[in-house]
Amino acid sequence: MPNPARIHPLADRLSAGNGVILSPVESRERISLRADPTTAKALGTAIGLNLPTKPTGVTTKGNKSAFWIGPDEWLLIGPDNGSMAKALEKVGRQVYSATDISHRNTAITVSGAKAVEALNSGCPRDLSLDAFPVKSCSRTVLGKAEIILWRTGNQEFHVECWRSFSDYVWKFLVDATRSA
Amino acid sequence: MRKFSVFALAKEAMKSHKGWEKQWDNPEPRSSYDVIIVGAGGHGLATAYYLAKEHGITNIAVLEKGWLGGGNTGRNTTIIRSNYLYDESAGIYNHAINLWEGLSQELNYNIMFSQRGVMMLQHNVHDCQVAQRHIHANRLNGVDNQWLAPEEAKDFCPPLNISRSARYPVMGAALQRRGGVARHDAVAWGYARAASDMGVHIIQQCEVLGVKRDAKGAVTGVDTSRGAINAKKVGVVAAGHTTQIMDMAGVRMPLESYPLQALVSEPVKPVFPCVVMSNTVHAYISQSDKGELVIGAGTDQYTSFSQTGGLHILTHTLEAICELFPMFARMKMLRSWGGIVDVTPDRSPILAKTPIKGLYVNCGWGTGGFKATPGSGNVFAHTIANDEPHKINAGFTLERFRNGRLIDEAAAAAVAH
Amino acid sequence: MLLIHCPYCEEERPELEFAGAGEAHIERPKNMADISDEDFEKFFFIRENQKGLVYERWRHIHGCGRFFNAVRHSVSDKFIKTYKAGEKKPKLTKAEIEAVLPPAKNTPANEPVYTDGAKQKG
Amino acid sequence: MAQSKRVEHVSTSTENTGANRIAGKGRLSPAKTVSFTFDGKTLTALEGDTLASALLAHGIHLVGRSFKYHRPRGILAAGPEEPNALIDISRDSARRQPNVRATVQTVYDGMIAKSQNRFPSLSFDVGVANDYLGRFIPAGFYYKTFMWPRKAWDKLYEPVIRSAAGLGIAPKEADPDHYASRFAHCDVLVVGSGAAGLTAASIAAKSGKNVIFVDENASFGGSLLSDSTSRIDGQSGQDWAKNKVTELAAMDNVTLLSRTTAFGYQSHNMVNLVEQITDHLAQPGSNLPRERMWQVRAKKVILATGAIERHLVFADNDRPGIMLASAAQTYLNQYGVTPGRSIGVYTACDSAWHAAFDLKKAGVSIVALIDCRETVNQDLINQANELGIKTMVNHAVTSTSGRLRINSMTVQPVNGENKTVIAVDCLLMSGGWTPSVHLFSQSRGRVKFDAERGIFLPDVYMEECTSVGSCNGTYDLSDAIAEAATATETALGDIGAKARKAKLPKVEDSPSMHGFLIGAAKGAGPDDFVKAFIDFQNDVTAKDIRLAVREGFQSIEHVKRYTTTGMATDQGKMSNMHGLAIAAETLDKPIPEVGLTTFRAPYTPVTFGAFVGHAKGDLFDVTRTTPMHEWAVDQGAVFEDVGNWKRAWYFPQAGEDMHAAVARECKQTREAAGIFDASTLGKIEVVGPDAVKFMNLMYTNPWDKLAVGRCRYGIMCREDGFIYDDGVVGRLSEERFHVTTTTGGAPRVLNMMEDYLQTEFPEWKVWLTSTSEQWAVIGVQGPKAREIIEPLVEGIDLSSEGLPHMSVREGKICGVPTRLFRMSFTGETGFEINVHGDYGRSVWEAVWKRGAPLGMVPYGTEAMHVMRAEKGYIIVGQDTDGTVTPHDAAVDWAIGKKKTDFVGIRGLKRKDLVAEGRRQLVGLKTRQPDYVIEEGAQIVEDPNHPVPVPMIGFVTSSYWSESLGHSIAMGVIDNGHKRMGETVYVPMKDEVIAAEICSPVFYDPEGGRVNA
Repeated sequence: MPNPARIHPLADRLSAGNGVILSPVESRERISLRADPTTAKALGTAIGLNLPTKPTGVTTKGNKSAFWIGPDEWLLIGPDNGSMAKALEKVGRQVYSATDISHRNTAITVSGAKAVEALNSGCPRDLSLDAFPVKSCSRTVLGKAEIILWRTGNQEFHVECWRSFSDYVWKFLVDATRSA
Repeated sequence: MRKFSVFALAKEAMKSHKGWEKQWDNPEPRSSYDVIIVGAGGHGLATAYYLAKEHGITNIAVLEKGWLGGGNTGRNTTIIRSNYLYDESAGIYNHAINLWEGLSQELNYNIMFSQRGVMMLQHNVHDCQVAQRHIHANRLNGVDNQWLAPEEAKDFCPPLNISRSARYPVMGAALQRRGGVARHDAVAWGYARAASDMGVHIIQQCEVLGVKRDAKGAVTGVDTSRGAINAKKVGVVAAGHTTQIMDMAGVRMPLESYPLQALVSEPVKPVFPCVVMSNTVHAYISQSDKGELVIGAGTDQYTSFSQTGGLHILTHTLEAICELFPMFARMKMLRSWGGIVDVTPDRSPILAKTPIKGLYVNCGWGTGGFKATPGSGNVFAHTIANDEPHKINAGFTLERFRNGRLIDEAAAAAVAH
Repeated sequence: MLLIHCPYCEEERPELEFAGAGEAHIERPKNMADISDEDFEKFFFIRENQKGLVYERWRHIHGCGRFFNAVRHSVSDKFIKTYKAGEKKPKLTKAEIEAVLPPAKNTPANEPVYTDGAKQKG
Repeated sequence: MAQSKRVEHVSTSTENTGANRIAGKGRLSPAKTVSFTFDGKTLTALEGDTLASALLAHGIHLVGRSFKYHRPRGILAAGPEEPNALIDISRDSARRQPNVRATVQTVYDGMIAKSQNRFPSLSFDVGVANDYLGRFIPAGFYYKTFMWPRKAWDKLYEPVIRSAAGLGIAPKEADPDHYASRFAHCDVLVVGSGAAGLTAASIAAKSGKNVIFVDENASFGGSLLSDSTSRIDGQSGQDWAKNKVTELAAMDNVTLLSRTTAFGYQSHNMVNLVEQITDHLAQPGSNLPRERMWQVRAKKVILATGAIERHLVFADNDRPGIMLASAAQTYLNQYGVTPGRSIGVYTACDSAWHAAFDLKKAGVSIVALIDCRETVNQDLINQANELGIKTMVNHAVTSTSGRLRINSMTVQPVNGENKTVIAVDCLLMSGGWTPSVHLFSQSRGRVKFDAERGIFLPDVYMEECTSVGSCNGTYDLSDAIAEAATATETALGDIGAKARKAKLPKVEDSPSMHGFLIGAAKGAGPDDFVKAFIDFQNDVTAKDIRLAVREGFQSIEHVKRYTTTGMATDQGKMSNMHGLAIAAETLDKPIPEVGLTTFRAPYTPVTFGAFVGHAKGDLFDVTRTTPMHEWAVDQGAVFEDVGNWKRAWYFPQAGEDMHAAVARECKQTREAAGIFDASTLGKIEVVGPDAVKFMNLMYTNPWDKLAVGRCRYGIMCREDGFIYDDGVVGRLSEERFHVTTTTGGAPRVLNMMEDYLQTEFPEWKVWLTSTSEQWAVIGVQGPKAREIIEPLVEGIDLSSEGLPHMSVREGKICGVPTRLFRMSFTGETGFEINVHGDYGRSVWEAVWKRGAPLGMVPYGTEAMHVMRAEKGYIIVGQDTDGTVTPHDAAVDWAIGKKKTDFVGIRGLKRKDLVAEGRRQLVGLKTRQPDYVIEEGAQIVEDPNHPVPVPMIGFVTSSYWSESLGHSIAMGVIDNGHKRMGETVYVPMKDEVIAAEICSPVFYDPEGGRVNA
């Protein structure tokens, strides 16, 4: 039997204009990793990526990134091949929780000269480069949706949200772009 | 007391209104009274009024730390209705409505009770089920409340958007025609004037600093910023500050005080004929006689005595208002303000005796106390005068938080599935 | 809108990221099943509700997700400090407390402070 | 002679932009004109005019009618404090805005302006009858009358009062404009752009810190723009301001926002701004938002909000043509317009003298300058004499005349009766200045009263802000600049910025703002028949305040509420001090003891739409849909809202109503199979060595013995013992549970779990992760369910032995991973196929493709509700309502009797919760089998009991059961469990329904089908 089609929640969307480009992020493997911080090192070793230990911290190696979400919570994002989950399965006697959320979350790339303005239309955080430099990440809100905001460049952000919120987040950013 | 009437007004007009007397006295406190009421809001003043009028107790002091009617009485959106679910709630709020209907005449003070109808919108299947439950219970309790289809709701309130494509379309409404609004300040002033006329002392700028008790624990009076005042009975009607007063008597309360905000728009010609409430999208709106749209918002998420709250709370309400009435998006907020509401765990009031002899408490009205004012004062007066509750307030005890016999209107509307 | 220092994120964040979670330092009894009605009432219903310093809980629900505690003045709404869940009530210095006091009694509402016995004219 | 030269300016005024233009004055270009209409008449204005300046240029003062007496009213001010000139402005029928202050509305080409609150016309308004009846309707008159007959209030009095009140007419169409919002952060926010604000902004900007600089007006410069004499560093005030602004505009770290009002000061230094973006444009692009709401969190706020001039309170001080002196100065110096040709000036403040000088120098006749002060600075008198202005010091204007426009004023010595009537076409007045402490007060700072100057000033600060310039009582230009510099340097120091000590500019020839009068001037009574206005818009006069005090209203809050003074759209910006002073005088108390009204947001009225911002239409609230949503849309499903979710409610086929569709869906499911989208249910992954311990705490059930691969229906209570949520829980491994919750309950259940875990049991090794959206859930129910899915499933034995009811396996379906639950909410053989979200739609379609030929139907939430009710399964929130215990709901079998702790264990033992006779869930069979009771209907024992009828319960769920061929219902009834077989009654509006109490399990009570 052929594998069923995989349908991205934001399939076929694109928005560009007025200084902001919005594009859906392709499918990725995502893991919600929960563990005592003392376990972080071993877990990081397993997936080949040091887990950040400071608030808003992000570590990246190749196409894998780890995000500090809370003192015992990391978001792992990697290539869509299940390799991180497999690696974690082999960790052994450490006590932790790794839960696949590849399909729970989806993401939008927001870039352009007015990316900050568009985001600040609904995100109450200080997104100046001083306060939220490139390679920082945090869970926060955008309008009425919860997002995880990851700054990937001076004018580029990765906005992660739950799949059923993605339509709202997308439309919000389109509306915000219009008047940014 | 000089009777208010159109004739008196005409007569005064001829002499530059020089003949009007003070509407209430500002006496110096005596050293002792039969009853002390702590708090000169609507409920406290009504309590004093009914004690005097119905129970013949006129040697009363109503103590107010600020100015009478300056708390939640003067800060609410004046919605009056009685279509509550539980017998206890329906009982007291309907008792209040019955009193509201003759209150202007009784007090000889036009409190402008306007029975323009309160319409509660329902936006989903669960809302409708809950509304129907209310309507049936109300009917059997003798409380008017009727179901309106969306089109009927729009007929009753033409600005209403009943488009099926709205985010939360209106699926119907429960209408209480006897419900409406009143002029909040006038309620406090009317009771104050009538009570004062019967000899009740209303003492403003008098803050209660302690509750005095005898060796057996019974109340003997209060200490105030203007000296000690004795009384064998003390009724606490202090809304957001109830915890503080009751603490002075050693009674710990199941209360939390939250900021509650409201706002008005600029005045416009009549455009909104009734009161509309929507619990689902959080909007409460009517139009005042002055022409302002009067809009109630929700509480903040933290306790506070600051009488201010976050603007995002008001914003949330305005979103709902503009969703329900898209033509109001160009209206302007003129004024906003905040009150301090005392909330009980089951969102129902406490109107009862306390474990301390001679100490009575009337509190916990949360966001909806104004509508109960006459009923609350009336049965609280009964409770104080007879040292036992009226049958209408018998369920609103302090003990219910111990024995679990809650009156949980909010839980009854629980949203789930 | 408040600005709240999250002791886990080590940063001040806007109130929109937080959910208020009620009074702090109410410990669930270890022998829950056996406590008296009175103790249960105290645990579940009775609240301090102080006009002044309040110890309260917040959850950084749209942030790190952690519950934590705060000391705030409930008239000025200013925080003295926030601290992690499980930590004891902090010792507060006089200066810390004074820094969050509202200007004076009856303010900030600028309540009138009129006195009695004044004559009236007109 | 210099003077005659200036007179010539008048004759060169631009012809069609108004006869009162004065050539060479103002900053507008005579070359650029726009046209607009006012009450239907087309007029030409200069680009940059406000509506007020354009009307005045054409000699139009009469622009409105007052609220209560409908008195003719003219333009009084030149700024946002304007109480009278409220105009209805429209672009088209949907873009119509009532109550716009003509003094701040920029005229654009094609603008339609209409006066308000008049009938039939502005110059003849029948409402003016109220003016003649004025003596019968003093403050608070309505409290004293309209009480008889009782019914007449609603029917007669109130409608009449209402239609007379109100100003403009509310918009009638949905607003087509859009609005934007922006959160911003900065180091220094400077509010107000007069000399003090400019100085502060400039110093802050040069420190390199981020600065936001706002002004409510179209141009930066504040009062400098209207000031014709001051020289700063040798430049005119305007040039100095312009240069400063140019400098600031070029800096990256500065955001300049004009037409932007700081209207709210919130906790922790957040200031709300509203930016006007299109209301002054003739052809705004459709992408431009009309307004933008800014929420600015600033480390430091510098308030340079200036001061507002007050009027003087004397008889008939409200006629059109009577205006603030500073306003006239603004109209002259900014717009090149004179408000009259023969002007009287009445003042208690030096500043009005300068206004008179400016007008006189521009060639306008100043008929007389009356100052009620005993003495006035001799320099001013000398200057007046030099200019040929007649001065009358220690005199007062005690009345005026002129119906639609002032034509004369009556002047008397302050201490005498000798009346002089002087013809004028305009009267300028000044009672001195009121510092704008609004934002400071909103920031919860405490003010103090400066009795010598009659002003309230910032005293104790509560937020990180500082006041500079005239809002701080520092009126002198040089002092204001110095104060702003020092305050800004201190503020910068506080936030760790290095500020170079600024060199202060040299200030020369700045006008004086000395002198004031608050309260009633001569001619405001005590003759109580005169109308000496305090609050113009609400028609509150000095005698109203006196009456209020006489009637015992002593606090200013009482006075304000009784008289409505200060409660109009201008919020008392001009009137508050007068009201306070008159109340204080009447009470014979010092002003501070009467109190000052607290200022609340907004400073000036703010459009609802600006608050709403993006949150309208689609963005009013999040709409959550499942991966299979579009399939259901394509099938013509009708949806219901459950929380934020859209759930398929039923799937009507052609010609079917809801009843028919649901009956068919139920029947088909029971006979063949049904497919149901259960994706919205909450899911929580509970993982860790202490997972069982945790489940034991959170749920009433015992979990130790639940085998891996098995499921259990769990009940969750709050500590009070009432049911909070429920759901099926599957055990995937020793340390991993897949917990489901109700759709609406998902967030709060997770929050409550986290709460216990983090704060009560932080040492437990267990973690919670929401997987609600990781999994799409496809319910396949019915006798053919197994047959349908079997060929699609790999690695799971679907037989009753291999996968008994209430079990879970991990395997594959259609080649993708699944968590396959054998469970049922219908009473039939059932499966819930959990697949990863992105595959939900495809797997659904694969199942559909298999099932449809076998008679499978899609069913919605309504059919789901019917089928579960047939089985007696409860729905939390429908059959329970937050007052129902597990015992009440007859699910107490789900309580672990041997457990020593779980959330709710103690609450459940409370007296009332264990009492006899509680309301308990039962089934109900109507005596008339085809009668479906309304949900929510109340249940009684004695339907003939008079009202109030004692109620013993109510119907929680009620349906037509197509499968059973009769109606079914569930309800909660007092002592219900012990009343099986009893008959109870359901009184409807027109009939009484009899019903028998029965078991709530109507269908397949033995459970044969579910286990098949």
